[in-house]
Amino acid sequence: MNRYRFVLFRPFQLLPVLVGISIITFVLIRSIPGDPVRVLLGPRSTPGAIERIRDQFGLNEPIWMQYFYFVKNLFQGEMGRSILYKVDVLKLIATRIEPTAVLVTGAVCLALLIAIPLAAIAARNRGSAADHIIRLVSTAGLGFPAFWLGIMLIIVFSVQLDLFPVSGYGRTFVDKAHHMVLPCLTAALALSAVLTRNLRASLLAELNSDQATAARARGLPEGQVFWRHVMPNSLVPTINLLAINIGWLISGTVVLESVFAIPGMGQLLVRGIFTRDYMVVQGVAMCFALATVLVNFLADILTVAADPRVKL
Amino acid sequence: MTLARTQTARAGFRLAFGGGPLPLYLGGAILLIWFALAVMAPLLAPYDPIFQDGTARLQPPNSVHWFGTDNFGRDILSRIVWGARIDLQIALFGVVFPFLIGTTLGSCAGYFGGWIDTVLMRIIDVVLAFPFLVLMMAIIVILKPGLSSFYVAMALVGWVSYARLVRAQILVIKSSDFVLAATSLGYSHSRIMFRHLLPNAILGSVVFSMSDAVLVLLNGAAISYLGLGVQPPTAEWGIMIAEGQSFITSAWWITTFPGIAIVTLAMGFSLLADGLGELLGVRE
Amino acid sequence: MSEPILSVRDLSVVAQVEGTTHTIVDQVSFDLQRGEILGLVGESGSGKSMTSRALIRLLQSSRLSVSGGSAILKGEDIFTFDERAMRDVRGGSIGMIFQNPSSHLDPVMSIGKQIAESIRFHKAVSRKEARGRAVEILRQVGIPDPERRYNAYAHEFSGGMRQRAMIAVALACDPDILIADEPTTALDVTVQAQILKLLTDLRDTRGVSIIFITHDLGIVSQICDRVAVMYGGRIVELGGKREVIGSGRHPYTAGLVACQPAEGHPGERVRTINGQPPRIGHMPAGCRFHPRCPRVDEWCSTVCPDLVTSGPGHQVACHHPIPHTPAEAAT
Amino acid sequence: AGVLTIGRREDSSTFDPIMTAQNIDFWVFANVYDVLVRVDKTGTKLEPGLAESWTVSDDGLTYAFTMRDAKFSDGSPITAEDAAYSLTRIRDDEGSLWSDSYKVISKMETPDPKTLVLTLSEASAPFLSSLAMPGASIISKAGMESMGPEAYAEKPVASGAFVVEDWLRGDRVILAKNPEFWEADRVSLDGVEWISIPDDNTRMLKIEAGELDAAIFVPFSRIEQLKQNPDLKVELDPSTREDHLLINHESPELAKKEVRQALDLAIDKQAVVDAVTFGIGEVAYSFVPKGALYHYADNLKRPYDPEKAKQMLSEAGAEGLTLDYLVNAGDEVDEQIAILLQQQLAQAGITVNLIKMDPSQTWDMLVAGDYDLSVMYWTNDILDPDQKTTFVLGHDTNMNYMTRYNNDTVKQLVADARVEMDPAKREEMYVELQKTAKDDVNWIDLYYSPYRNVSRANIEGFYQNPLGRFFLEDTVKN
Amino acid sequence: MNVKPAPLLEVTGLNVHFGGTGFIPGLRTPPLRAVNDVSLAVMPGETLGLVGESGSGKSTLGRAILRLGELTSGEIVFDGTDMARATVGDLNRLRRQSAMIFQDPYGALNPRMRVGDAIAEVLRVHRKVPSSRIGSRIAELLNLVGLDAGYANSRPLDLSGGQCQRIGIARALAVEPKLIVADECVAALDVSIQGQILNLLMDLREQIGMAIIFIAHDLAIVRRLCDRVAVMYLGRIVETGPTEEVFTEPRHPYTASLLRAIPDIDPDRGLPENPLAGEPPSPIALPCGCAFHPRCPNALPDCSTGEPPRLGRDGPHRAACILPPGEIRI
Ligand SMILES: Nc1ncnc2c1ncn2[C@@H]1O[C@H](COP(=O)(O)OP(=O)(O)OP(=O)(O)O)[C@@H](O)[C@H]1O
Ligand SMILES: Nc1ncnc2c1ncn2[C@@H]1O[C@H](COP(=O)(O)OP(=O)(O)OP(=O)(O)O)[C@@H](O)[C@H]1O
Ligand SMILES: [Mg+2]
Ligand SMILES: [Mg+2]
Ligand code: NI
Repeated sequence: MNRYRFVLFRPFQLLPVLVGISIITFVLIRSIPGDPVRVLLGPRSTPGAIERIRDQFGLNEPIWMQYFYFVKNLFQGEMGRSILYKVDVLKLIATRIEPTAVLVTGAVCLALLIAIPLAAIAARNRGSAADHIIRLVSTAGLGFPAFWLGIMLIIVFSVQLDLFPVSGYGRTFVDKAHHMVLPCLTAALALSAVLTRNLRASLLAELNSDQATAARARGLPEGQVFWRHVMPNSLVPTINLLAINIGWLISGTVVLESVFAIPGMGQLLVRGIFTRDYMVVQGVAMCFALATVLVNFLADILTVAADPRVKL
Repeated sequence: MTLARTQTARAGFRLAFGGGPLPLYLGGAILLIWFALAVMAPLLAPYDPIFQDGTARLQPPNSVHWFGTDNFGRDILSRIVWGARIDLQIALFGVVFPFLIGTTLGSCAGYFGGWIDTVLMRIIDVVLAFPFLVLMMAIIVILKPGLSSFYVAMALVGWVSYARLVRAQILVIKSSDFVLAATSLGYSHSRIMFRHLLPNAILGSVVFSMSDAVLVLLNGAAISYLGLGVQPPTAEWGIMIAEGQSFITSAWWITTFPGIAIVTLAMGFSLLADGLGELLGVRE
Repeated sequence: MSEPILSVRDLSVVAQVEGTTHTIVDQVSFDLQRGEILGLVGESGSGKSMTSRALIRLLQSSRLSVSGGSAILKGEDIFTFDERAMRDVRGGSIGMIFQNPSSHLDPVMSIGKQIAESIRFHKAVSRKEARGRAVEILRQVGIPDPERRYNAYAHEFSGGMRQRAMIAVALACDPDILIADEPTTALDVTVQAQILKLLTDLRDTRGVSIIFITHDLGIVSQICDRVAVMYGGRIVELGGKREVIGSGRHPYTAGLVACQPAEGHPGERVRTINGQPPRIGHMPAGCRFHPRCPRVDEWCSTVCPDLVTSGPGHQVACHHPIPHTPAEAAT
Repeated sequence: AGVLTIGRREDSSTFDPIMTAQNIDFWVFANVYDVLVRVDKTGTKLEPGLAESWTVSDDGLTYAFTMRDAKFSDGSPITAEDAAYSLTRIRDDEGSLWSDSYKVISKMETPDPKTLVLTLSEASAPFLSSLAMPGASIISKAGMESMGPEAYAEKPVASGAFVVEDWLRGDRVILAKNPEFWEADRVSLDGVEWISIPDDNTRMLKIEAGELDAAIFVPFSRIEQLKQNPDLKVELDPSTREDHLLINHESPELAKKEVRQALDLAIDKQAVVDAVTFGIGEVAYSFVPKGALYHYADNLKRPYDPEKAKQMLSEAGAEGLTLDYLVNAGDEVDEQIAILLQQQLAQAGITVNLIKMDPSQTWDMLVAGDYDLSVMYWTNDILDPDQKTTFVLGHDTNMNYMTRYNNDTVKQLVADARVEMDPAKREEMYVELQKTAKDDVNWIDLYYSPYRNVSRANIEGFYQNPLGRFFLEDTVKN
Repeated sequence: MNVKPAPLLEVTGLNVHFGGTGFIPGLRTPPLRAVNDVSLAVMPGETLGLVGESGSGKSTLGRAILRLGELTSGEIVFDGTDMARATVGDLNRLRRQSAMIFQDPYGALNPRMRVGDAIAEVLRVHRKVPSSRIGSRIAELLNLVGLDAGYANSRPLDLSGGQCQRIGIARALAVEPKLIVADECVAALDVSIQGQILNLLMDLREQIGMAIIFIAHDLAIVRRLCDRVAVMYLGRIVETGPTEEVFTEPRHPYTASLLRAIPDIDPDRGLPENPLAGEPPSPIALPCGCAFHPRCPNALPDCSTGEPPRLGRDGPHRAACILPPGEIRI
């Protein structure tokens, strides 16, 4: 069990990261020119009203005091009030977190479902037409802007074929799953391109590895060699690649949620940035950071579980 | 045996050079074509890329406007050819600055270790944990939307990948015999770092930078989609797609051609990355 | 003499490098008797591993291929087998022990499972039975506490134990032939002695035949019955160990014996063979050894000598073999 | 019968009427709350809402309202006290965004549950109009006091045709018919869902796929194509939206009236209408939008004449003029206008630097006077032109809508018009104001554009009045 | 009696520990004692063989002596200065007077540098010769190791292992060292090349008179080359003495087992009857008492308790074993 010892220490290492993130967001969002209150009041704003509302949200305090209040609130389980929505940010996040989580997990699962067989075919038939096609398609798949791809998928699968709803999130479990297929697919396509390329490379290296040769020399059929000895050894780097890309994937939701009208955190964040809703940006960014960190943590655990050699 | 293995590696190296990986040539050719188009844009583009022809708005591809025109009557083909200049520049600068910053910091951290390494790794953790598109948006908004802000944001956000990559490489190479030999011969830190470590550690980053160029291009497009990209009326593919968004169902050509342009350029870069990786025996 | 269990004739392996074809293993022929240990010696790159890999038809790269020859195993030529039949040969009839056990064992599958896996593939036995046999084999190769070690991973073993595990995996299906490709080169002498003892014990108790690849003449003289000396992809001398090592007739064999550091006194210069071993693509014409040979003449550089019998069970491929006795030399 | 699903760009942010200034919220308020006085369907007249009738004293200082027999969605009666409470809140609450507009109320009395008497500190012609503003929606005093503002803003006690059944934040607002609504028999729909779909393409694709009954904010570019679709009805309802080019009068060259007039001449508004609105809009010539109260139809329409513009510029010594044009990043229409104007002004010899800025930041720069030109738009919240005129010409605290236009006669006239109670005289004053503004080129009017909505063919009466109110109580889903 | 010359290198009580991190006491990993209380001395011009099984700490010791790795404690007096507590200047002096030859001939050369450049770099950094003479000095050095001057232009990957090893030696000689640490420098080479390198080292030792610490696990080579030999087991030196004495009369059971296990080229001698049993214990959890006792054929009950026996103090031939000399047979 000693190998899982890092599980105990890791949370301590996360703390500085979270503190760093909170400080960066805090300073960053406040250094963006533009005033949330002015945005809130729109063209009809008057200096008096602006002052009054700023006071109400404590925006006239010095920045370090604001940070102090933020931290203090955090200990009381609050994240501060959204200027636009006038509720506690934590509450907003609570209603928005599920779609984003579903989108990201769905995309990852779908990407794996696409990438593993493709990489397997490509690697096992290295140099064949199938290999070249898969490599080319995955190379091209990397190059599509997500927002464009999303619309194209909607046109084909929703409008023309009427297989999936155009947008939205749905309410029952099945309904949600139905709604999330296209967005997950859009995110998964780009991700699977990365994964396929990478997994193919690992598989190729592993197929030529000594241990695979040894397995063949024991008379195991190629299929067994591949799925029992080559694949498990190649998946570890893929898990880590996935973990590294999770931040990228989460950023991607910003665009996808807007294309597919998914009521998730990405939309919340973008509106937060454009309306300078400090607390919302702060909260969502922290949340994203926490998710990234947790996913990496999970990847570490998986790596340790998958590869008995790894010690962390 | 080590010896035999080195020999085989050596043979592989030569094999790759002699036979030549196909992706390398293919990718190189695509990039070269785009580069040539960009350089010769004034000669090749049939129209002024920003000239608005009120009489020729939203024309589908035809013999006069091969790729059609947009809602201002601007010739899409000309805009794509001119856009190649900007997009190649985006791919270049969007990679060069992160590359320089990342390799410098990463190699320092890897070589010196200790607190420098610890601090840098924590910073990397923070930057990585941050949804980077958001970080970029914030930085761009602070600096005011535009290309140069995009480069700055890209540099501030993108260096971490290079730093991680180089650091990992340096850590491996640092413990190799020839570095130990260099130390035993009393070479200075800077000599070991620049003459012995970096030339060997940097390959992986060079290959990565090619595939990174693809991400940079797409980032540029996403940033344009969110409205923070280059200044209009500059012809740039990302902004062309973004502007053509509203016509995606009525005038497909406005977005499709720049879309294809991005995809081909991206493919060129990834193929080149593949080929280089194969050639130099580097895995991503 | 009884029927050999494996009879290799004119085995050649070629490699495609940069569009040209290089012969890496050139017309290698030898017999392996039941219960015999045949040593295959020669320096790095002389084609020892390639020969052994060709016998289980597992060449490392698609650029390599067997270009001719036959290998008769129990009356059938394995080069005519299809993939299915070949699988039964691998592991079933021929077990392979590799030089570097840490890279040849699956790092993420427990040792015991790897053994049980091949048992289950070659013999129709239940999971439980396979496990029982695996534990038994682990015990045989001298792994202490085999039940517990069944679930251990390769990295949890010491180098010597890893090599034993490797041997155990090769033994899983009771093969008739073991090919051991430099199984002790990575180990230290004390552990090496243990492994060599284990292999000779296996030969004695199970009657397996072993092809033992090494470049250590000391090992050869300790455990082998017969020796084949390879140089530049060809067998240059083949015979009983006493004849080959004690009175090798090929100049290369003689040189090899002479340059063992143990042969001579402290402080004395070591005898050496001049020049460098040939490299692939730069194979000299004629006898491959002629650029380094003290007995060379023009003939050597044009005509490649064949392996000819020069004594009972002793063959040598040289135009000017070293004479057996001073008397012979005089003539 | 049935539930009407409507796609829009953003989700509501709150149901507390005083906490928001956004149309997106207001348009739903009008479904959920009733007001004392309503604006009619044509957007030109006031009509009774929760106030059955009212009288105004001769000096214009005292308003007496008689409340209708109506109930909140919780079944409690709507009393004068609730009305007074609502108005007090919008005037006095700390978080109210609208207090300035209601400061004019000096006293509120409720002699009996049916009577509300308001006393103003000075006469105000637009006052009655301002009571029709969604911010002044009537909320339940008891409800607000028992639930607290936060919970009320989530699920209010409704006084209008619908009640908030559920609100999936970021996704949709689900309204159900309010059986207690005093005009409940007028309402045919069982409910309404306002669904947020930020991407224009997606929203249109969704209605084309039949997943929505209606969608608002149809992009100009799609109208022609949607009209072809027999399953859809595209509605272009007149609005009070006017797009204009702000001019910073404090920037040295632009301080000269002739230069500003030259700019106006150099801009081909019809080309803008054609390219940006696909001919759907209409060239604007007065800051009072067409169809709105006191709009002056004969106002000066400066022709497009780049040559004359050039000449005027050189006469004014402003040749080779270079101007900074602030563009709102992410706003497609803004960017399109900017690109067009850049080319047009270039023909009059004016160099325009486009500076793309994030909208919140543009706002700051406009306030700081850090610009020469910038496009903005305005839609009226109330029927009366006073609100907009004050903001644009009345030397309010916002520097005449950031233009820094400075004309004391105009300022005086705006103030006078506000207290003038005679409609005929007021009209004259407003015509005068429109003429002067045009002559001074306080800004450059670009175009008027309609509300652009689309509904499925089976939807009837999906209509928006010029102030933006949807009459969902009259909408029918077949 | 003539005065005993001062040793070139004197190591006293050297320890190198790896790991042992973790700030929560219960979960701390114990350190790996790669080199454990080692003392040795090397005279100028002397060749000391360092043998022992894999993982016994030979390389670690060799590196620590040249200050190429971290060391935990101990003294390394080189030419009168304690290098364990050296200043930057002292270290520079150490670097100028010592060199290392590595096991992997390819790994020790920067694959991106031409052979000539690699040697020139040393000459330039240490300002050994004026820059005009660098070319001729490179040729000299290459000749010294038996290579043609033309090799200066080739890259490491184009050379054979033996040639690369020669380049490595030439580069080491460029600093004109008083002490060379050769870490298994022939283990990776072909048998027929091995001899060439050994001869080269013997030639150079005679011509230049440098001291060599020769690390190997091939005892036959050590016997051929070295004046004295030190045997390591699990981080400790268990026996040291003049080579011939140690080989003919080992005083430590481990040395005896090692000698027994050397495969003999004599075809008439078969395998040793009973090779050393068992596996070496993990260097992290060393057994109590003598680290060798679990595998020792002569172990006494006392061996498994108390402090490990220390190297004897008297005479050139010393062993860390409680058995009296002569008890141990090969
Ligand atoms: N994939 C390959 N392609 C081309 N040539 C190869 C390949 N692998 C090995 N060779 C060449 O084949 C020759 C024989 O190699 P082999 O591995 O059989 O030698 P060996 O005698 O086993 O050497 P060692 O003692 O180093 O194991 C060598 O010259 C080597 O360079
Ligand atoms: N950097 C390191 N970190 C942790 N442990 C190390 C490190 N370097 C060496 N060790 C450990 O120290 C011990 C001694 O290693 P060393 O390399 O000195 O042995 P060696 O005698 O040279 O072995 P070989 O004959 O295999 O070269 C080994 O157990 C090794 O695992
Ligand atoms: Mg081999
Ligand atoms: Mg070592
Ligand atoms: Ni070897």
